[in-house]
Amino acid sequence: MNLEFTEEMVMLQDSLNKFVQNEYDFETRQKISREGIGYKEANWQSFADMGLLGVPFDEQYGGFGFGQTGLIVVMEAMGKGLMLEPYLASVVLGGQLVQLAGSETQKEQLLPQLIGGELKLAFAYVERQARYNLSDVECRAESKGEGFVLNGSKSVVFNAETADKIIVAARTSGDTISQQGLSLFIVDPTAEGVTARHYETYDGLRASELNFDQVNLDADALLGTLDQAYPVIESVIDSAAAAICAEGVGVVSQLRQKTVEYLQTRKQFNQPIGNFQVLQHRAVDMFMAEEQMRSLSYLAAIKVTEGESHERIKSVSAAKVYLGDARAIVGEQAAQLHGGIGVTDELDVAHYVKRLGLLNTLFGDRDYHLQRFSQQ
Amino acid sequence: MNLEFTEEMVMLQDSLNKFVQNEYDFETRQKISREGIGYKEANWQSFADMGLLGVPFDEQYGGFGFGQTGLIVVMEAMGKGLMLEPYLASVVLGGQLVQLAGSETQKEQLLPQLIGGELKLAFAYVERQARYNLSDVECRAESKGEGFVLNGSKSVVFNAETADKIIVAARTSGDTISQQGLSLFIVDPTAEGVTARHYETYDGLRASELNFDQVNLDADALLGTLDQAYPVIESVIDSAAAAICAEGVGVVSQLRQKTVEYLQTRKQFNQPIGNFQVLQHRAVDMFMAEEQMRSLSYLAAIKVTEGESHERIKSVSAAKVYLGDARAIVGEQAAQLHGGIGVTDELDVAHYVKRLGLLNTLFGDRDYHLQRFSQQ
Amino acid sequence: MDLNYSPEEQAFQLEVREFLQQHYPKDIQDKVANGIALKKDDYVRWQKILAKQGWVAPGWPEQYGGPGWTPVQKYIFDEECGAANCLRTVAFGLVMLAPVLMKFGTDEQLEKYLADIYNSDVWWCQGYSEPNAGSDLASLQTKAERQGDHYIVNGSKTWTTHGHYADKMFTLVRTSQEDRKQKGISFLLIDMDAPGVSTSPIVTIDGMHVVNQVFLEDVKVPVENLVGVEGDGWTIAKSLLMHERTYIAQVPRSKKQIERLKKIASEERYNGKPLIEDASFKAKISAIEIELMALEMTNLRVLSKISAGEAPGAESSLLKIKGTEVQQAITALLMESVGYFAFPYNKTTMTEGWQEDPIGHPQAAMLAPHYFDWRKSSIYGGSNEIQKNIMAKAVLGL
Amino acid sequence: MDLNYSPEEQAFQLEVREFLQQHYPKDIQDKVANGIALKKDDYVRWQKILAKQGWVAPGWPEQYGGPGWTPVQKYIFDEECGAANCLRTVAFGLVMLAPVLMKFGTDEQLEKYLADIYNSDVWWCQGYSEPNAGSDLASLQTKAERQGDHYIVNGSKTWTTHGHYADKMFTLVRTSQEDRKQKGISFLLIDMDAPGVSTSPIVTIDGMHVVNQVFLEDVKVPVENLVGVEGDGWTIAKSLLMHERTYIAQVPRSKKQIERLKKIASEERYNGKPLIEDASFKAKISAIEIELMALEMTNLRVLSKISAGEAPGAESSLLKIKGTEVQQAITALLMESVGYFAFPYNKTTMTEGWQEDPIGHPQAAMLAPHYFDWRKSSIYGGSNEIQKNIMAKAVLGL
Repeated sequence: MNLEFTEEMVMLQDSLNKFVQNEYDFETRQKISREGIGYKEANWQSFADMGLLGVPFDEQYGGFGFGQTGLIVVMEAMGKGLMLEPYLASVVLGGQLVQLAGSETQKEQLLPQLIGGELKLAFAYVERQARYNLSDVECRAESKGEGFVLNGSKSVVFNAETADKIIVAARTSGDTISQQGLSLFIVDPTAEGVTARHYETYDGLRASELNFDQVNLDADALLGTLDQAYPVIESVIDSAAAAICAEGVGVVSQLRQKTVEYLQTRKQFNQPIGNFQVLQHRAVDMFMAEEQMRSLSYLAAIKVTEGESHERIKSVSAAKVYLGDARAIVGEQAAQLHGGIGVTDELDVAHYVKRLGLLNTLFGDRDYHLQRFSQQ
Repeated sequence: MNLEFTEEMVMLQDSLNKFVQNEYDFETRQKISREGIGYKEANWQSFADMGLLGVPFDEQYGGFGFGQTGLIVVMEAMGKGLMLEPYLASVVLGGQLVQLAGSETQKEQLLPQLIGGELKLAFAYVERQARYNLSDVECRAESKGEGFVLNGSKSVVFNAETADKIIVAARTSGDTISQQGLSLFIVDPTAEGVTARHYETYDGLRASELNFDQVNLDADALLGTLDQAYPVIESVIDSAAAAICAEGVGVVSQLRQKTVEYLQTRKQFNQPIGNFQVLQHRAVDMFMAEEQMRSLSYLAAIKVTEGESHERIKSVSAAKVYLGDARAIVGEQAAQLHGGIGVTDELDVAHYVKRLGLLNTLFGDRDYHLQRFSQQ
Repeated sequence: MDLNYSPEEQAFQLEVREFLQQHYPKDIQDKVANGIALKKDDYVRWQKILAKQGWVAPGWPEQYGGPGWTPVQKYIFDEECGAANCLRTVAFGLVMLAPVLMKFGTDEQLEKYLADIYNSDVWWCQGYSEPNAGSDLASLQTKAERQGDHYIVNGSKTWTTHGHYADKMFTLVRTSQEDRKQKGISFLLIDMDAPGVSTSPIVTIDGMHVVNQVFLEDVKVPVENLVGVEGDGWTIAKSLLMHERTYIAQVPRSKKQIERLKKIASEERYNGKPLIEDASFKAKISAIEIELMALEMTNLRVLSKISAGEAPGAESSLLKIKGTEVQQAITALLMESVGYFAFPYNKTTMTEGWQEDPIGHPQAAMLAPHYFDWRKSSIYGGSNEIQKNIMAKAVLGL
Repeated sequence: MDLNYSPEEQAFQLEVREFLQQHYPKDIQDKVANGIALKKDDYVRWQKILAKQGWVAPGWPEQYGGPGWTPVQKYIFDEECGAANCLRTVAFGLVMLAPVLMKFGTDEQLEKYLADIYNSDVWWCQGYSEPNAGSDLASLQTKAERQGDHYIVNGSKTWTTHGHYADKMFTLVRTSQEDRKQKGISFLLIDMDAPGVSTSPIVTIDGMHVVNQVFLEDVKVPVENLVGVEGDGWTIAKSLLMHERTYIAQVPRSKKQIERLKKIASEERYNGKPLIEDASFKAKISAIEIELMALEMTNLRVLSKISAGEAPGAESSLLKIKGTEVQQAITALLMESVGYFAFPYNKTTMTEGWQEDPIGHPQAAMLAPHYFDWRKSSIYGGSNEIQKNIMAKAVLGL
């Protein structure tokens, strides 16, 4: 038993922390978020150069083979820097779907490009009526000749605007809400019949509504086994949920640290407000939530890597539930303890608070995961 | 609109407060609770003399006709004094069942005796498997000649040991859990086939397990309409639930007051511990819970008196939910803020905490009432 | 105990309801219902309608144009306004400054300011907080130095709501450096267009501009703009906090928001059914409803005491804390109700005239900004921590 | 990151498991599983079995008879003991006093006391708290005055667990009245049968007698019973708090209690179905399980640091707070699980040999007393408020 990071993980962590420090100060981050595509293409190339884009992938495709542990190191840094690059969409979701479900040909074709930074992916799985139910899919792909024709809509697809390929979950058989009958397709966003509406999210990330109107797909657009995509989707979403829990740890640790610093320096009634016991205990609650959150984030990473699906689901949902608690204990309290300044656009605190809010919702909120945990 | 008590209510309140002060100091209370029947017969006679036993009943039977408002005044005092007399069992439950369901003959026969202190009632409605579901009744009464024969068991019947008559909810038709087919019977506890096991509850009240084995009942043992008892039961239990919420207000106000006094006088680190901001805010939380609890207790009383069943259910369940919150915010914190002394048998605080625990469970706990509220 | 209104009160309720139906502008009602940002003109328009009816200043004594309502009538008015999604009148002139002038002002000041406040012809803002004086308001540093018949004011005020709309500002300024910091504070009225006054917008977490920083640089203020005597500013400001305590809980508004939440939750779907049928989501709504029921009843108990002639105590702190807790909890559930569709952010969705198709539920676009923005409610007006300090001392004697 | 045990650790786990299966007395196991009050003899019997095996003092250095386990082995032992419903060894002698003697005691003291502690032949209790020194332990007033080669001790100690069982008590006493109250405190060993020592039972909220008040009236204590030097008592007591920090969370015990809770909830019925199928009740269990999973993992992270040679920090406060919160939440849900059947109270149901039919669920009788009794866990060992003060200072620098 050993819960320390390996030396190579610590190195990865160090270089990421340096990157955040040098390239991702808050001013720069705000500037990036207001620009056209909402992130900096040069940063993406730096990611590729640092090998970040290959962190979870097998070495045979040019990856580092660091698996989920590597992902949590990257994602914690993403959280600390409130970074905007499409790592979650392209690497964690897109890339891992290819790695898990793809044919050898698809993997050889896509992963090296992705790792090199030349190819970006996005994953379209949310639908208007579905809320957090991954199998509530109305978007349909029907056989047509050797290929398929795709009809329907997808919502809140992160970074679809800049993706070269979009992986779409569609129903190929079965009733709505049935886990049976789902399939994955690799769709070219420039194909005829694909229309998109791009927008900014409240924490500065980018997403899109997509519509597919009689979109023709070749036979090799199918990713994985026809009708059998559900376990793959669930597994990759769990990996991504564990990854954003690590991102949450990064956010939470920043909020805790910034709040403690504020308590130490802000003076009212002729003393640092950190002298007030109520605020001290509030800060301790934040610290404890951070530590517990970190623990569950590690546990989820371990179980995503090696656990059976039952254990994976329990630990991922546990971490997600705690992330929901952290939204209140750390996020809301960070704003409260900063007073007025904590709810202004100019201070980074507000933006960490918003990111934490988004992470709570993403891949299912606290309630959803508490119920999912209960049902195991 | 007027939420002040009438003059006669204030008088009733004053005389009850005096009674608690003079006759029910904590030492006396503890002595009473350890004696044989767990309360003082002389007190019951004082209650009769003060007119307390007639508070909710119509004047034509010798009552005061104060209704639910009168009950909350009495019950708040019961809570303040941690009183042990069977007011809830005999007057609030038993007497009100008779008043609501009884024939004119039954009312004329029973209520004046009850109000005079010569007759005590108890209500047997809980069953082993039922938890808080009032219609989950397996105890059966079958027609036999002009009368009935009763078989089955009842659990946690308060003050059955000292009751002269026990009102029993039994199934006369319908499936278990069906609201249809319930009836009420007046049973003589000394009748053949009635056996009992009496015990103390953790807060010093008395209750019993009852068993009915082929107990013969006359036709006039039936209280109210055959098969149609459910609405009566629900309505009287709601009245009783509102009453114990008022009792809870009494308990909570004592706990808050005693805790604040302790914070003012207990010294640690060379100062009253009430100087510590965390404890101050905890005391404020107790105060706010007390005020909100009192508000909902009044609202429930008003709606039990004049509301439609939908409004009655909502307001009673709301008050019961808040009582559950008060268990944590006031009860558990009162113990915590008193430190070690708060969890000793010798200090009254522990006993208020226990009573609050019992009141939370009685007639359904927080969860039960939150769901019941939700379903309205 | 009786929750029913008297026949006279019922008649009054009906009168208010009918008036609102006939006279409250539909376009403003739609904005409030949909969480669209309000402009100065919306307020002015509605306040002028109310002024014409004689209802714009329920708290004013009749001699100054108040309607002479009982506490219950005021409550009914507030409730009906909430139910009709009315714009709340802006408090600075009508509710905050006017009573101060009535109590501490000179006849000349009353003459000069009151009618314009009543008719919303002059717009006021409040200059209390400073960058280094938030919870500890008394440590404010903006200086007013007497020079002949003027004060020369230097310093800066912050969190000034509607500062960019305002014609005038009532401020607390330091007129002397005594040992007790409360002592040297005075209450001064400043023209926003006086030379040396400038404002700078503060953009809040929701991306909107409502509050401002106000800079005061060698601003010349005539001594007749002093309210009360020099050094009495703290007393005046404190007296102001005693006003309108039963409306602080904002119960009618929260009831309306719960209605809205239930409507959205019945329109959103989850597992093929309306979200509101999800037991866990329902229970969360219920928990808030129960807290709000308690709060409403506590509010009514205070009102009942006032009606009976008792002076209200420190209940306003309780009403403020519980009121904001409920408000915040509702905004959180509102955001939660639309799930992923709280994500899209477009500032223009919150402003008048936005016509695009909504993404997800038609009301979704404002829910996240409102949730985040509403964090402020437990901070402003004396943070909830400060309110608890007050209660610990005033109510519990700790 | 790896949660798996090494092959050696797995072998050790198996060894412990088998030992417990063979040697842990079934009657004691039943008592622990059913929440029956434990007697001194139960502890002595089990501790002597462990002593014989060489496992009674996992924290002791090998030179004094410790087993020489790694931190992970200690953790495994603790986990297996929890899973087997083992009695926890009584800490006073083995875990608290012994390390103090090893660090601060004379050779004569080690010679005199250590073997009896190891073999549970002499029973110790702790004399720290006093009626007026609880959270503020350093304000203790029990006086020890030097007279020749004795101290004369006067005062009183309280919350003395097992005081009525104990042969000896280690105490903190005041040996001088310096200005800093921590300074004049010394660490003294007192015979419980010395003239002038008397105990008086304190009955707790559950009706049971475990703790005591101890009165000390002109008790003559030989100076050789002083541990360390005079005035060093506070330092010694503080060093003691650093021991055994990873076991403070009591994770194995809580896991066992959740198992028990689930079992009871699957046996109780509600609306004709097992209670555990009620979504709301289930969700409440889940929320505690999740907190416990986090706590276990935090515990392991601390352990992993210790194994890697790092000195542990102030985590013990976190483990104590979260540990007791989980424990208390479980007792609350256990009580809740049996509904009305938590009401019957009969002290004898909690003592050995009770044979009557249960009322309601067979385990119901102990659940309310345990819930109420467990309130103490957030009070003792430094209240959770004190723990937060410690963390605010030590970890956050506030």
